Amino acid sequence: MALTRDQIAMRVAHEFQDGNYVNLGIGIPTLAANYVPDGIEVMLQSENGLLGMGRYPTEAEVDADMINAGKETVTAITGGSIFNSAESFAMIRGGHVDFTVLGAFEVDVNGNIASWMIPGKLVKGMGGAMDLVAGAKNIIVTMTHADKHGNSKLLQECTLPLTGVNCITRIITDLAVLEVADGAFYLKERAPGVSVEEIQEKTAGKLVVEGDIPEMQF
Amino acid sequence: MALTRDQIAMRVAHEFQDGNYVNLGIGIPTLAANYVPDGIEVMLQSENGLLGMGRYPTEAEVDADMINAGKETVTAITGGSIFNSAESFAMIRGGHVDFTVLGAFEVDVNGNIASWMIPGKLVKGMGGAMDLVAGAKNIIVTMTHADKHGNSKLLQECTLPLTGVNCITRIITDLAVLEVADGAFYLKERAPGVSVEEIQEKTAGKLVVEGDIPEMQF
Amino acid sequence: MSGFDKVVTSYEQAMQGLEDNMTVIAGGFGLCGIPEGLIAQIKKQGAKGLTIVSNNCGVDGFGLGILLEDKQIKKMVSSYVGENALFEKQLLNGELEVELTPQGTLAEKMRAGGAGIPAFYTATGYGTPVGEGKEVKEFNGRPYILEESITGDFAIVKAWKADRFGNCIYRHTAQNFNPLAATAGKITVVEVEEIVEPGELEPAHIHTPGIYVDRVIKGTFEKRIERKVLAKEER
Amino acid sequence: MSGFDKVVTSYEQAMQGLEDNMTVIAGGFGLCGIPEGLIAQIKKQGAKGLTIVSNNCGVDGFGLGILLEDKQIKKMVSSYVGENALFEKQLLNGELEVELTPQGTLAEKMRAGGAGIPAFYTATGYGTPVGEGKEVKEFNGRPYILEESITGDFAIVKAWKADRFGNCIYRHTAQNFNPLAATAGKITVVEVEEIVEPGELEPAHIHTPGIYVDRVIKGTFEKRIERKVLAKEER
Repeated sequence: MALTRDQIAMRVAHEFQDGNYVNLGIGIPTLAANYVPDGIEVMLQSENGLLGMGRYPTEAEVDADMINAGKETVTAITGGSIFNSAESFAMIRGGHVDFTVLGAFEVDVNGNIASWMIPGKLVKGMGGAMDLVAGAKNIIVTMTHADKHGNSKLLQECTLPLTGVNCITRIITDLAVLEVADGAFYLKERAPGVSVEEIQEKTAGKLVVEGDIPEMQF
Repeated sequence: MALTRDQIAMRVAHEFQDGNYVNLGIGIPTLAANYVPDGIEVMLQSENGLLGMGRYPTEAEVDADMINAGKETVTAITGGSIFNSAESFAMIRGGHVDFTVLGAFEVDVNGNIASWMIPGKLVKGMGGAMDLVAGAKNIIVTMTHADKHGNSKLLQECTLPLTGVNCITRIITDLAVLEVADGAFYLKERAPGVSVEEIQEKTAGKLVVEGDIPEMQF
Repeated sequence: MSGFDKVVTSYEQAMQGLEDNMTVIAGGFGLCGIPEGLIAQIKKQGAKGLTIVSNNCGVDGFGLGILLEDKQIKKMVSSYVGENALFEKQLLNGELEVELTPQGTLAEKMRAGGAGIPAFYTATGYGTPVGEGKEVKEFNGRPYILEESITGDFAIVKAWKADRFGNCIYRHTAQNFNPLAATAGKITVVEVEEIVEPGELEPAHIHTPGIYVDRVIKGTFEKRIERKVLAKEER
Repeated sequence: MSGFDKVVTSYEQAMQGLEDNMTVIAGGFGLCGIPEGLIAQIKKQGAKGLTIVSNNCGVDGFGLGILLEDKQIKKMVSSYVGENALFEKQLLNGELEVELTPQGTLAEKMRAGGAGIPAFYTATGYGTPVGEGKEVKEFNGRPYILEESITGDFAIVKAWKADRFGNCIYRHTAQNFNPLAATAGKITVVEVEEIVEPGELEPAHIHTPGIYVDRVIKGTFEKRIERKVLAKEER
């Protein structure tokens, strides 16, 4: 069965290694912070200028001067640091952030990603997404495998304006975990109960299936 | 009579306007800080990372972590600030420092300056001089008009490797105050008792003398 | 030091010299750390045809959003402008131009502008619409695009505390773009919560040294919160 | 957070992985704010053929100068190297190469290296020997040269206080190049006067956030003064 949003987040969180600095996009990526495995600690970077992002505040802790990149009220962990936006993106652009997790409209077999603009719809802007995909060492895209009309989001070539080229190496969807390499999607794991055939059917870009594909472990 | 080092410094200090941020090179330029006229206040920038450089310390105040760009022990004024070297040169390169005063081996009629390298002698480096001449809004060169062999340092074209091109607009020597414009030195003031003829004789580059040239006022 | 006293006492003085068609760089991220009073003064003065460089354009009726009401903004340079119905309307009408710029590139453009760096290479935006028409150069086998820096006729900045020399510190994440904007204005105006005596700010903790600052004014702030989210147990 | 505990207890651990022919970026200006113990450890380990990026090369017998004694340095990238007789000798012998780089360009190259900016334009050095062979481009009618950024296999940094997450602050003008060097090392090692608990350093006052730092070691420092100059009345 297709994963729920929380299950996708849970699977994403299994990618983290102890000591990783992680930037989580809005939506499913943010949920991943709730599922960091025991014994693993990550530090969250928020691109508006906060390293060591903590939980949401209590009513008493709410402070208009303390927000995250999603403009939500937030707290800092003990030992966090705060800095200006140029410093924040120096961390991102310079490859100091280990992991970025973000959503996408489309990804293709060359690791291109489209996530910010749908022609004909009002363009609101890319925010920090282009910097993040150009800068982080490891980028994980989380999204549903197909859109609500059943159209695959894993394409041979992106059709929407790009956010970045040649930068996506790992995708976690509601159906599968895939790696992007050598101009193809490599199927690595299936969601529990989801068949390779279903994944094949919903993957428009070249899919490589090598050997037995295990079910995801949580 | 030719000015002493302190008299040159005194004349330099008359260039300052109230509220100027000033960077003073080693030697005569540094002395200028002692002669800031009454009613005028300037703030000294030291390019290692200090804005609001103060006097030298007392024995009790000496601190190895508190030095100026000449690597001398120093203090900060109340209201000074300390920052890293990239920030310091952002101030300089970005044109936020109003005045730079520095020495030179040679200056020419096109505003080129040579101040860091004499071929055949060991090259120690340019330090921050190239950044300073490329960045400050106003640059004053202070030097003796001629070298110890009597050779003019104000040339038609610099012979030594340059520190910067097209950047010097004002020169204060032991004999004169000159402006550099339109491919010539314009004589503006004479040191007390020094004749226009003597200045002409010791200026190898094109010298323009318009009208009566007043003596410097201190 | 009279020549270094940057404090002004009226918003008229603070924004004196602002004219039609000027470029104004504004600090702030969303509604966090925005110079509320300086923005209100721009509205009051009524300068038109402005180019505003700011990560966002406020919301309807607050922050930079109020400058849309009298169509004072000709062009926005921003990374994200999605919280504003009036903005959307003027954009669709062709009354407003927007130059979308990646957030990190925008921050770096301001910093570079203040630091006398006219342009820099970045991988951000290569191969995307942002990179179109820009010079491309490879370093270590990777392509980068050339981005030019930004400076403004004015920079409007919100700080927490400043002294009369213009030394500023920022509070929490209200820092964001503010110190970068502060370096990049021909005239930099800082609106602060508190004016302190010189020496009260520890020299090595000063975020914006006074050399970048031309005017300081004490403001009062509403500090509207865009998205109040509480810890689970309090929801 | 075990994964974020950067503290090591021996200099061997601190400089583990340093090999011949590596590039080491060092903080410090003159003898102010130099990682004395890390430099001593490099001498002890004996790695040769090093490229050292540092504003200066210490003095005879102290600071980076001690790495000249066993000819460990192949190349210096510096703005000023004038305080060192052994340096002069090795330079004239052709045993040592020096790449003189303007001080502000050097600082910016380190910052750019750490920030993922491969190159930037600057007016500094245009028309001088520093500009020879470099790309020139005009912006607003003024010529600028293209300078490439610097990164190192190691960065060695001297801070005042750090916590175990690697968050650092610097004391007075011992800050200088240190925070820039800290961003530009593949492995960044910080030698500090004091290790404090996380939370003791105010988040907005941290000069180097821990994300840049791989190892922290508590050192003891001689802090030699290069030019002690006293106020007139005390001379």
